[in-house]
Amino acid sequence: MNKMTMVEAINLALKSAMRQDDSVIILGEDVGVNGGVFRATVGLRDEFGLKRVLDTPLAETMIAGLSVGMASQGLKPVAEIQFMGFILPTMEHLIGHAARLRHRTRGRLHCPMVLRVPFGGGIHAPEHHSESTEALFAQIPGLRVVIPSSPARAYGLLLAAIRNPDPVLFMEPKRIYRLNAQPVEDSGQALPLDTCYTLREGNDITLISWGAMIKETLEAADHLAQQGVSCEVIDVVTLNPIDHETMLASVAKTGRCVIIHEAPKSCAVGAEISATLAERGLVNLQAPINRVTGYDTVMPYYRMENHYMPNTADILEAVKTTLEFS
Amino acid sequence: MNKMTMVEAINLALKSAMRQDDSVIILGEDVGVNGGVFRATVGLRDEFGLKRVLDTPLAETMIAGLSVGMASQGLKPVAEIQFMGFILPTMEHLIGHAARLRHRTRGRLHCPMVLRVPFGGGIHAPEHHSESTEALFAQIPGLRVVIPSSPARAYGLLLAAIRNPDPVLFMEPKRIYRLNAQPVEDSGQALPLDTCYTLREGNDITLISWGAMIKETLEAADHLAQQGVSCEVIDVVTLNPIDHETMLASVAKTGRCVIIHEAPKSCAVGAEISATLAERGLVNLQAPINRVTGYDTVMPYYRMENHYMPNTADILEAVKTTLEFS
Amino acid sequence: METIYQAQINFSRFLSASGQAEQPLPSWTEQPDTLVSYYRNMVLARQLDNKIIALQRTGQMGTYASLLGAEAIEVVLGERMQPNDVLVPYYRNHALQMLRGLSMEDLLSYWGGDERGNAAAAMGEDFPNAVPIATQALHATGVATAMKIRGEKRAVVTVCGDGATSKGDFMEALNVAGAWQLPVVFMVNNNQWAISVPRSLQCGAPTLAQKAIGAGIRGEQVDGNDVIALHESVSNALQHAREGKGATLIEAISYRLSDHTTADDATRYRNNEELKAAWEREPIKRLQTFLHQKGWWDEVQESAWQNEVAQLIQQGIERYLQQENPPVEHLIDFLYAELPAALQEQRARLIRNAQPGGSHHE
Amino acid sequence: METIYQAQINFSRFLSASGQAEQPLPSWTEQPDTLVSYYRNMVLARQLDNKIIALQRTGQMGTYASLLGAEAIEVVLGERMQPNDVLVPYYRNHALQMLRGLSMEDLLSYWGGDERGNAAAAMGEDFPNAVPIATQALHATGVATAMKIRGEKRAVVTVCGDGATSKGDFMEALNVAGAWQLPVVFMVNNNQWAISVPRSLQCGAPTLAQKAIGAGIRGEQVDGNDVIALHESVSNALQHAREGKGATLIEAISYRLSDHTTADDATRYRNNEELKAAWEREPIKRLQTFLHQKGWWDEVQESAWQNEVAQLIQQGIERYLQQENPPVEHLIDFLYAELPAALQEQRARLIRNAQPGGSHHE
Ligand SMILES: Cc1ncc(C[n+]2csc(CCOP(=O)(O)OP(=O)(O)O)c2C)c(N)n1
Ligand SMILES: Cc1ncc(C[n+]2csc(CCOP(=O)(O)OP(=O)(O)O)c2C)c(N)n1
Ligand SMILES: [Mg+2]
Ligand SMILES: [Mg+2]
Repeated sequence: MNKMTMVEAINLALKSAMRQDDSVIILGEDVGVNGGVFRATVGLRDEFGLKRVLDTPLAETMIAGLSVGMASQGLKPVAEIQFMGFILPTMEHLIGHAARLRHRTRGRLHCPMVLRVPFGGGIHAPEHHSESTEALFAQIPGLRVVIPSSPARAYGLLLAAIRNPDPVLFMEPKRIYRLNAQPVEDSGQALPLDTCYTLREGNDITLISWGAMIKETLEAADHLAQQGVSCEVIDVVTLNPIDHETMLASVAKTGRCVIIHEAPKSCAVGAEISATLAERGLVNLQAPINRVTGYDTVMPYYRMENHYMPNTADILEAVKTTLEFS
Repeated sequence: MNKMTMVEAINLALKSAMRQDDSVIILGEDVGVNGGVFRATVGLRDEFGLKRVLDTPLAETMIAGLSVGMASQGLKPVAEIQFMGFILPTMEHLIGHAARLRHRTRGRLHCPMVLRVPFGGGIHAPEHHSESTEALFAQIPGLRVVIPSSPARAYGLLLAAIRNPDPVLFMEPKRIYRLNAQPVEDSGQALPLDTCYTLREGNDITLISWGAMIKETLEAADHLAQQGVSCEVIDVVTLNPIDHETMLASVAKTGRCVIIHEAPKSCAVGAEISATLAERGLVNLQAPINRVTGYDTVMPYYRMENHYMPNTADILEAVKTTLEFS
Repeated sequence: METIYQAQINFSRFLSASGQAEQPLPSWTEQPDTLVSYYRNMVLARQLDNKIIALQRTGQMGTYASLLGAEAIEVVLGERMQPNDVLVPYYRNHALQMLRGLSMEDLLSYWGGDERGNAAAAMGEDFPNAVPIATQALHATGVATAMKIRGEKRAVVTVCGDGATSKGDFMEALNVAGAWQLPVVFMVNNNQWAISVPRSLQCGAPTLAQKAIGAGIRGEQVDGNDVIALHESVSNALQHAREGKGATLIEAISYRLSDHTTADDATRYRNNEELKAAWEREPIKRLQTFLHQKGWWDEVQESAWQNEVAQLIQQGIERYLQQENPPVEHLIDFLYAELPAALQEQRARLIRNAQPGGSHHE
Repeated sequence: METIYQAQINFSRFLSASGQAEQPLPSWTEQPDTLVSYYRNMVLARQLDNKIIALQRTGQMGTYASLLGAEAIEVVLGERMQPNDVLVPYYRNHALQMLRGLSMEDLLSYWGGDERGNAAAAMGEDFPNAVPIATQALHATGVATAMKIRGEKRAVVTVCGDGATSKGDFMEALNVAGAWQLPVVFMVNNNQWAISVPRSLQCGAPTLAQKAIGAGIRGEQVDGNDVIALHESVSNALQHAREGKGATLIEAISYRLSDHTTADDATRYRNNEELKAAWEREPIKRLQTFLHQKGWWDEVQESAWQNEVAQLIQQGIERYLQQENPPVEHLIDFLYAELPAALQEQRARLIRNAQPGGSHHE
């Protein structure tokens, strides 16, 4: 099995999906001969031709609206938005149309589209290129939001997203696009959606995260293991609809929980998880849940971004506070 | 003092602000001779003329972008978006520019604009006209989100929003636009932002809500008072930045809390409040917090909207569960 | 200074406001069938429109957008489109949607606040109404892209108002339709008003058709009260599209003879002279005069058809009024192909609350 | 069929690619001052550009968007605008911003990842770079609306690329500028590429200037490598704006001689022949030839100016490299006019974490 990075695994999943299903169409800015600004679509135009890999004019609203129209015809558009900061013009179409086409036609039409978008900080990118705004989308009824955290999961989850008959926002944590290559088999096998992935079992505390922060979360768990603290690490993966049951079960076992995400704290997905854990599992909580997050401010331009990004030390500190509570 | 409805109070506040400050400019679709689809801007064009009341072409992105440009020049644009369902094209400008102009220029420019938008269900409106998507906005660093729940507060809060040197999304609960007229004095006095309003003091349980649902919340509180249950009712009013302290203090006193909102449950503002109350006030909680909300689905078209909207009976049921918990 | 590009916008009309031929008519008008069919469908459209407004006034219908004044555009599009074309409509295309197969009770059901009105199998691949202005123009380009990828000889028709031409979606759609030579017909029902905002405030250009120029597609203006001019323009545009030659923007000059919707009162912002003048140009009377002159239509046919239409409408309304509410679980069941586990509890609560004794039982 | 509207797009060039006058020159070119000033500023722009790319390659600078090939557009706008006009730029307007007052170290500081580069008082009312494509066009119309409301005789200039003309914001901005006769100059730097997407895929129309037609504003094309043609076009457009006659769209034909940014590698998608041909048309050499012919510039002046520029740049870079990090509380302090109570604890944590022993101390 080849070792590959996440961005390579994404490319492989796209190829696999396109080979297996003629109705899968790639579109977006620079996805053709250039293979995408992050090279996720490299080679697709050569293999599948101009009719299946469409370089669009520069207009994100158009990319989303076009995808809705294509999807209504039974195609499976997989559109790329270059950076999360530029996804905002798609929202009218995502919320008003993509996510409700099946609902408002009572199943007569549906919208099997995927919007892929790299997100998050940590790569010293220009202004507006490093946001983590998953909470804008995770709250949209009818829109699935899926975030992988390893090459192999990126492969299997992207296949699942493409095969899913409903619209999926597939958010790619670009900070780990090229970190930690791992063996990925081109099996054509999709991984399940709508379920948390427990990456590590443990008894003392539950650490919940997604995307690039899984890296720091696992680092913290390693570190804590050496100190004799056993962490359960949960990768939420699908942020909508969200699998609260796995998290509730884990916290019922450990009694303590830290949630980690890069997005600003207020009204983010961490809030939903924390609220639900306390509402439905209050009796199990041996300590207050703790959120380790970005600040409630604009994602800084890169010179200062390290001050914004939650890091392993922050997680360790939060775990310490949580464990010491009594 | 004249009794007036909320929409009349809003009209009065606009007049007052415009009389007092030449730089206040009204813009939007149908705000001129028509006085707005809900009549909130009625009479302004006659009094202040075509240069201060601008009927724009039909383009919400443009309305937002134009307002940013005007605000950078020291004007105070007060733009109307006709319905919350049509605010989505403004998001790139709200998030990427309005909310960060001061920040990214380190104070050289700023953006004193107000976007007014009616929201919520219950008036048998067409599809896409009844959404409550405040959580999309409350999570945006740098954007204030303010929601009044009575005519007098609408007057004072709108004045505050207009005078505020930063961008404010002023969301108007249209279901109560014309309910319960009350005396409103044209005092020119703004009310404070960034703070919860405690509408009713009580000891047994804290009910937290905002906007139109304050009506049902107060009804429930009345009903409960007759049964000898004393409710503290908090109107959050400013959803960003959010005043957690008032709510924490209340729940520290009552030990129990129900949060009520019309928006779907998942990742909404109720989640942030519930999470924070449990994280920072765990020891005070005598029962799990309960959220009474809309369902995690598309706001139904009007024939079935009553099934979606939380009502007084739902609140009473949640309060009962919360009080009975032990 | 060198002129490197020239463009022009043409306007066409065959029948004058008083129903006289202004120029030689196309040969298909020598047979009565098409013109009589247009006439009959316009009469149906208008009577139904009146009835729906009456229903609304008596509380049996929600906010409704009248098509009064747009009948010619509706019936020409409806009769010229092929069944396998796709319609991506806006909220004022009731007659067009019915000519595409939508039943009267499904139409009424939609405006009566029920999404089942968007569900009818007879609608085929057509989109439901776009409520957010101009978004449909982009869906149309997406449908057209699918046709183009598959090499099909079909066309997409999308309709919007004059106000909609100011919104980015519309202009982005024209642009991609031009860049990719997509088989789309963009029909602009320029009825002179966007709620209270007159056409003159939407755009500084003398025509809306010229927005086609910047996108490199065909653009033309046509009298939207003249079925013959519309027929020519629409037929050409559809053929152009089906032959793979690209998109056309047709600006049909009409007039919104009604209020914007039943929630609007146009007397607040619109002067009565203008409205009266517009009634002089309306499409039905114009065609009727022409048909009378030709001897293709007379008083007897008129009253027979009016009666037939009245009956059809009565039946449609009765079926509509008899519709039961949909099952409450419909509020959740169609959100995803399969109900996610996360929604099971909410679905159960929805059903429980709707039952006798439940908090939402009526 | 009646033609109701006609429009044309003109193209202008005075200096050929080899620096020869192709037509009678405007009288202001009889004096050396303006042309020499354009030349000197273009040389500065290009040297600085080179140096910034070198800084980036050595890890002292972030991702940077080169202006190589756009020098003529930059200097003409920069010198023709009045101080009280407002610039609403995009991310490729470094020389223009400097001519408007931005210091070299502030420019470097911005591209070095520091928002303080947007803060310089010398920028006056000018906007910081718009990173989200085409959004600036709408801000420009807003600034112009303010000027119009106040009855000021000022103009707004906004710049974008060819790719940006496909985005709704740009077209909505043209439209409102036309509807309201706003004092804006929309400069499109048509450098033929939007990252890897060629001009031909953006739009099916032969010129981008003709997007003006649909909005009812002036539109024209100009050789973007010819300072004389640009000078004429920009001066007219600015005067037009200041006189309250409305907006102009200028499509300047240039070529992106660089990669899209330092993060891009144009050899992946662009052929070398095209690039070589474009170098034959570039603006600096062209003007230099002309000035040499006129006797207004020679080798001696050239090397003196090159040296002076090199020094200026060296000093600017040194000041940039000496900049300390901003205080960490800047991450929060400028979000609102006054720090909301809700953010006090986060601010304290930010400061604590940055201190020795804190989780973010470096
Ligand atoms: C994005 C959006 N903004 C605002 C509205 C509210 N609205 C509904 S119809 C309308 C006017 C539309 O005018 P026009 O495009 O001319 O179509 P007409 O109704 O005249 O046929 C407006 C502003 C909307 N539905 N969608
Ligand atoms: C809304 C948005 N979408 C995508 C991008 C990413 N992006 C940055 S520059 C660029 C190409 C712009 O091309 P053009 O407008 O021709 O300007 P140029 O860079 O060639 O000067 C793209 C797609 C962005 N910055 N903003
Ligand atoms: Mg109209
Ligand atoms: Mg370009």
